[in-house]
Amino acid sequence: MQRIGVFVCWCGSNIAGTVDVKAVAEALKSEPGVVFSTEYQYMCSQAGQDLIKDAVKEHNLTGIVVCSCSPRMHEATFRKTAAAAGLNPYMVEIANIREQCSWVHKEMPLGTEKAIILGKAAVAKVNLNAPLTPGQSPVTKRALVIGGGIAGIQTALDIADAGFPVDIVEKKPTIGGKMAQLDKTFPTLDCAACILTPKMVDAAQNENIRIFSYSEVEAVKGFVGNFEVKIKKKARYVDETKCTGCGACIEKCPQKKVPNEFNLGMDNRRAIYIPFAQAVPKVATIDADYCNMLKNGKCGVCTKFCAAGAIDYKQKDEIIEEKYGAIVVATGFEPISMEKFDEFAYSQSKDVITSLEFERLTNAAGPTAGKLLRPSDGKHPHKIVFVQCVGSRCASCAEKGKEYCSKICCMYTAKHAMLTRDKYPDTDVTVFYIDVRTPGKNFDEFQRRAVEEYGVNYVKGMVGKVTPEGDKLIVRGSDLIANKQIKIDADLVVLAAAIEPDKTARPLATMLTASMDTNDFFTEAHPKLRPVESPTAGVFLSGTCQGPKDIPETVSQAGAAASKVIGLLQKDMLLGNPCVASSNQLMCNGCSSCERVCPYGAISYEDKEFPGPNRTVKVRRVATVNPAVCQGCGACTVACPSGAMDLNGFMNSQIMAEVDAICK
Amino acid sequence: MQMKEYKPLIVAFCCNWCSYAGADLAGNNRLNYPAEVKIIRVPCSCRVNPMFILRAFQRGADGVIICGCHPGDCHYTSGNYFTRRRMAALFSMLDFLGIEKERTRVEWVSAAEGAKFAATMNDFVEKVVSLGENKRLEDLRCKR
Amino acid sequence: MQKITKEMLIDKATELLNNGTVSLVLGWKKGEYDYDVTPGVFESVEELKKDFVFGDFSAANLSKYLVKKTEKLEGKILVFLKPCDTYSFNQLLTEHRFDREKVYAVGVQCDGMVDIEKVKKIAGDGILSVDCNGEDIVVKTLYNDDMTIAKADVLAERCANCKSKKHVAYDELLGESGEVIDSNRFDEVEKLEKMTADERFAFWQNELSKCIRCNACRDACPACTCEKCVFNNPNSGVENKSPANSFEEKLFHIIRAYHVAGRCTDCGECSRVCPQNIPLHLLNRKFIKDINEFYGEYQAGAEVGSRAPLVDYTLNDLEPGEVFDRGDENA
Amino acid sequence: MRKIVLEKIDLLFEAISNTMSLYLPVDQNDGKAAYTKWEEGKKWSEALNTVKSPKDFFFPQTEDMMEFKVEGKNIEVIDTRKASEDFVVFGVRACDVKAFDILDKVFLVDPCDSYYATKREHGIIVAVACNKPSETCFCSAFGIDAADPKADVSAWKTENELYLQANTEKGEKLLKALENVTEEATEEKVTEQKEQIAKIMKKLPLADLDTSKFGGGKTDEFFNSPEWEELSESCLGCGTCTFVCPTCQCYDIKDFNTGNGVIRYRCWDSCMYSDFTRMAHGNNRNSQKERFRQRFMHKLVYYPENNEGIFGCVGCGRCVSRCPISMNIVKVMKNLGGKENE
Amino acid sequence: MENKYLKDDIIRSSGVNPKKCMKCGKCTATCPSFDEMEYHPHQFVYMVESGDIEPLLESESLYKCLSCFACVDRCPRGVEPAKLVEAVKLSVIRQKNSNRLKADDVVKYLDEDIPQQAIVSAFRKYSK
Repeated sequence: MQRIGVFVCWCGSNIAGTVDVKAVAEALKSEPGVVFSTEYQYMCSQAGQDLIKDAVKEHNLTGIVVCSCSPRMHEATFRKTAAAAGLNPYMVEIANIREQCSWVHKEMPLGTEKAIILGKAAVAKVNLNAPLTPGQSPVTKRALVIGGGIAGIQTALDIADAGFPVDIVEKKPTIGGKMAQLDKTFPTLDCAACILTPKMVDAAQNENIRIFSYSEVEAVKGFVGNFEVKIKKKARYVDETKCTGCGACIEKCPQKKVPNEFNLGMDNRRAIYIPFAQAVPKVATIDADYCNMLKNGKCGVCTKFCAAGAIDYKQKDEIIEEKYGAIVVATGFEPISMEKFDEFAYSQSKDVITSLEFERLTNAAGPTAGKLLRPSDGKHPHKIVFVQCVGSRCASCAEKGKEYCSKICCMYTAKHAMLTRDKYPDTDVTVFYIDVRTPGKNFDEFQRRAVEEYGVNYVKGMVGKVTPEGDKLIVRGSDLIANKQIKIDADLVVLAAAIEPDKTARPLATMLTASMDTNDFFTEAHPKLRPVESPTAGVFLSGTCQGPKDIPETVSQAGAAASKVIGLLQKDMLLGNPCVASSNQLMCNGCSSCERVCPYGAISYEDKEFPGPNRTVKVRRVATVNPAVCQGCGACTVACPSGAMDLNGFMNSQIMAEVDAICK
Repeated sequence: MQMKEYKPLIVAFCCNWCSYAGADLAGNNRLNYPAEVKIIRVPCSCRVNPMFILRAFQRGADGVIICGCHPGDCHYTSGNYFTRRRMAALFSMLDFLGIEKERTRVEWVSAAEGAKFAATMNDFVEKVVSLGENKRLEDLRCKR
Repeated sequence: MQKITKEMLIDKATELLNNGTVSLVLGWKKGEYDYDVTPGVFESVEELKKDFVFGDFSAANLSKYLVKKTEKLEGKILVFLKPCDTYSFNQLLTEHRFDREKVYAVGVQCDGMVDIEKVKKIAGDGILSVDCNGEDIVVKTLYNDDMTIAKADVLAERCANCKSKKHVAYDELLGESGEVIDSNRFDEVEKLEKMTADERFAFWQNELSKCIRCNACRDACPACTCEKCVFNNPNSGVENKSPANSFEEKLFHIIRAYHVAGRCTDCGECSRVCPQNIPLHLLNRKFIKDINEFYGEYQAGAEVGSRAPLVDYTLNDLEPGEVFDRGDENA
Repeated sequence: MRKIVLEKIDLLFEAISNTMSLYLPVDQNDGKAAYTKWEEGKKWSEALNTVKSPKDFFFPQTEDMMEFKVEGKNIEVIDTRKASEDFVVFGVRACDVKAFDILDKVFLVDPCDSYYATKREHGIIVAVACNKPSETCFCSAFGIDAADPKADVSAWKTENELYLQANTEKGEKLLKALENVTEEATEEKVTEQKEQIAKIMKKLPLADLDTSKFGGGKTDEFFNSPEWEELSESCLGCGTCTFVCPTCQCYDIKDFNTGNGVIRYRCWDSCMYSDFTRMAHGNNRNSQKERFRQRFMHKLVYYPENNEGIFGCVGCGRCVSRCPISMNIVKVMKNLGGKENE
Repeated sequence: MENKYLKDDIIRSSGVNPKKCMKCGKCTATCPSFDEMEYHPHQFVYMVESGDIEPLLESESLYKCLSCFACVDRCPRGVEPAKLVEAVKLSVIRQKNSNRLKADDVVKYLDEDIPQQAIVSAFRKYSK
């Protein structure tokens, strides 16, 4: 039996104005378990807290009920008070008689009656409270970054700089991501490679960073501080430790007709390749789909020319198992497919290209060595039409586009238009826009320069149809301001395709038990206050995997994610929330219902021996909750048909006792 | 017993993160709602077991309302989605057994919706009052 | 369609016992009369020859027994499963209630089971023998002349509204596996839905007041395999042994139906075993119908590992308040 | 002996109900008979017997015993027993009549169960002979004559008439009060019917069920019989058999917390349930085999041992027709008592 | 107010929610009747939304719409301007009431060269 003390707060006249606090204290005195009951002007004041502490000692209290303001206000305060008096802080319950009573009811008798009932409910609950202690778990001081684009690189660098080892897993043969494919960056127009490649080198040379390129995450187990991850290092048929990146093999490779994905298929590469000159690691990779040796055992040219003896056709996929304390997701984005937008004739004409393809066409390392030439005939285009919002803000066409704004297109289109006019002043550039969105430092100034200084023709309106006619592309669009329909016979049409999360993100989210929105962007723990954390503890978000972002924003989120990781890894032990679920294994059926509703993957199963009838032993599958992962929502408790699963601090019996007290 | 004005007993389960805070906000703004509404704090609306609801009716509640975060805003990401399915199924079943459907309700109330909280409670109490005392899910033993 | 005889089952069991595939056989044992068949375990060919029976009264769903029978089993147990039993079998596997490796499942073609109560209603009391020859049933009684009844007229409710003749799990099949049937099993539920709330209340008040809380529905139900049922657990707050009043009667059945919602395969054992003939399956079917309508067609046990609708969600699910709007539309 | 033509039977029922409550088997909407309070329009069921036995009238499934009112820290004890009034249970079969004897031996011996006794005192039983026993009947095995049920009043239903014969003071009083709706009768038709019933009884499939192997003092012989394992194998552990049984008399006493106090009530318990006779140390019968054995050992061995050889079963056949898995006392008796003889 | 009533009526009968329009002009960009029309599809949407419906009622543009549904197909927000044009047209026809072709009268205007589609279209336009 508990020895409960009841403390009714006046809150000046806030409570005492509509609730007869003396009557409440008196009424609660006769509740079962209550041995002491009093009231005071300000219970949260130092004097009020001292009153509680003294009463605990004097009356040997085991539980405390404070009838006061909302627990969201002072629950923490009174828990500390209890702890200071030597009580377990979880033996405190608050009856909310201010926000939910005195402030909303005007008549004294009504308010008093309700306050007494709320007090009784709190007493009924405390009677069933048990001391709770937060669990502890150690932290593995190593972080994993999934994705080696600018987001992943920056996060890894920041974590490594703080002294923690960090691994980057990149599915492509090199890190660098989308930014490596870009030409210039807005709004400063510095070259992407010039600012990215030093960071790639930094990452490669940093002692705390390991890069697993051409690798993928296979499986994730464990929880915050203690993740166990399986990484599949795909066979690249080249010994990374031996390859010097000299490129001799590439020159000699007879298989020359492999579409070059780095240039978005606008030119070809060999079957053995290094994606681009500044690749990190600068190691060749054999494309097994095209390599004659791997396909039918006839070739072996590269082996002959490799002075380092790095070629290894027998190489196999390798599984690396490693433990991590924190995981950062930086899986980035892809432009959406333009195949389904028939009206823009993307599939019909080579001269209708996406903006990312345009980047490669203007990039000095691109297929045209930086000369802006039409993909169809290699001629210089004199009339270029840019179309914004292709597939973005597209509510009615879920099967082809995206409902959200892709955020970066306004700025890069301005950049492309400006650069074109800068390099080729003889070119007419028209941009069709619905809105121009430039909220960013120096962004609007940038876009205005494109119009005012470079003479880019911005048309408020949308393109309705693009028709290839001869070597021209007939673009029909509307000019809403002039209220005209216009027709342009363009040489090149550039589509600002919407961006979407990388296809690998969805299976990864499942492995991490991290949640995603309907667009497959990772959900943040709180949209405003915890924007770089996933709801799954220990999983952090960096870059466009969380939503469309430009480079500065990505880098700042990468830094923020890194600082969260550093904060976590700096701890030796993690203290959990003790109000977590726990399973009474004697009653558990092992049916998996609880596991299926757990948003955190906190529940696992084990086969355990239990005493059966007549001294026999019975092995049953039963659920266990990992208290370090459980966040205490209670979804499992209701999914459990036998009631084996219960939630500390909000037990079935406690809530029912509250119901009973209220309905008396 | 003398005739008294019929006062319903309403149990409201409120999730800690949204609706309980919404109720607090209603208090902060001094928005009135009937004192017959008694709130039980739960971490998430998905903590509400159908047995709690039946228990409340057994013990004499005339209406039970469950308030949680708006879909998509759950503090625990998915709790209220489960609540939505569970309660849809349960309420439909109670209706199937002929129990007045107006006695049970799920409402999404965010921490910012103090006004909605008060309005919801006023409306719910009004509906329950118009039905009168809960006779179909009562346990007479508890009324002795 | 070929007629499945008990001899075919005995031969199969004999073969599997003799070649060491299985060490036990879970089947049906003959009783005092033609109709009181008991589920039973057979250890030897002699036992099979003596007592094994299969026919129109082998109604009991054997799948639930696997939970207990496989617990300490070395080797394998042979179980005979009718199509509807295979759904329970899968659902139990989904919930990890027994080890599939320990079971050799033989699917048995099913032509529907006969409800002896229905036979008695037609032929009268004092049944001496019931013989089935395909489509017809010959009944001999103490008080009336021998009578031939069409089997279709005395099929158990669940068989008359059979949802599937398809075996969804087996290692081997005896006879044919049919198709999922577009049955009228929700008609009764719909009839109730169309009533007013007052009529529905009266209906259920009358039905559930008959409940004697013998727990047969729960104890026979293949979805109710809890190690400790909440109604037996003194700490659950709902434990009780008797239908003390109309609240208790409802509480038990609402919670039981809720606990099996999304897991119930609609095997119909609850109604079959109810000594008071309460149409308990209607509660389960209501949940199944709702789930189908709210969240898309779902058949528990159709495949192992499927996610029960109540432990699943989509972002755009129906709101609990909309449940009733839909009802009004239908009405 | 009195009689009344069946066409006018409602007059008889009306006459009884004028002074006290009358309960009799009435067909429910599912076609099954159940004891129901008679009122105009209710028809006496043609069914052989009810699903639930009439033991409810004296030993109800749930019965409040007392109440504790809690106020603050004070507890008040309230006696909830009500004064019982006379009532008639009509249409009870011979087996169920015999079952009352069995219950009496439990509840009326010292210490007498006052809750039971009061109701028993006020209940008047009108028993009716069974014209058409079912294939599940085996009352004759326990020496019960279905043709001659011995209650306060015995009755025989012939084609057109109901014959009534008082056997006790209570019965005589009842028949006396009914004199103006009944007429004097001879025993002729009744004797005829008794003979006819006796013939049928011999033809029943269970007519030759042998009880001689069982009885007091046989604990050692049967307790460790290997047959129990197989017999109990498929038992679900539900309480159907015990709850439809007219002689099962076990109950549990439970407290119900109303929020303002506690109602202490008793309710039927079943030895088939896993928490039956659970004690502080746990359960003394913790496998279904043991629980199953308990029920049949009690009916066939323990009860006769304590009650001059009277068996605790009356052969009503309810468990035979109601058991979800069709396991029942007949199968138990046949397996235990005569396997080697087969 | 007349306009308010008219607006609600048009919105209801068309089933179009003009608020969904984000004013991109893709409908107008795609309209084959653009040159014929005084008011273009995006203007229809905007004018109905702002209640400025009178000019539309009097405009010939109503009858220039081919009902080709290109605007409906292209609209990224699912606004369906053609349905709105149709609804405005309908309200004119309703207001005029008497001045419309009866189904029975159609026959006498038919000649052998008239395309099948046009007949169907005529029915669609005039038989409401």
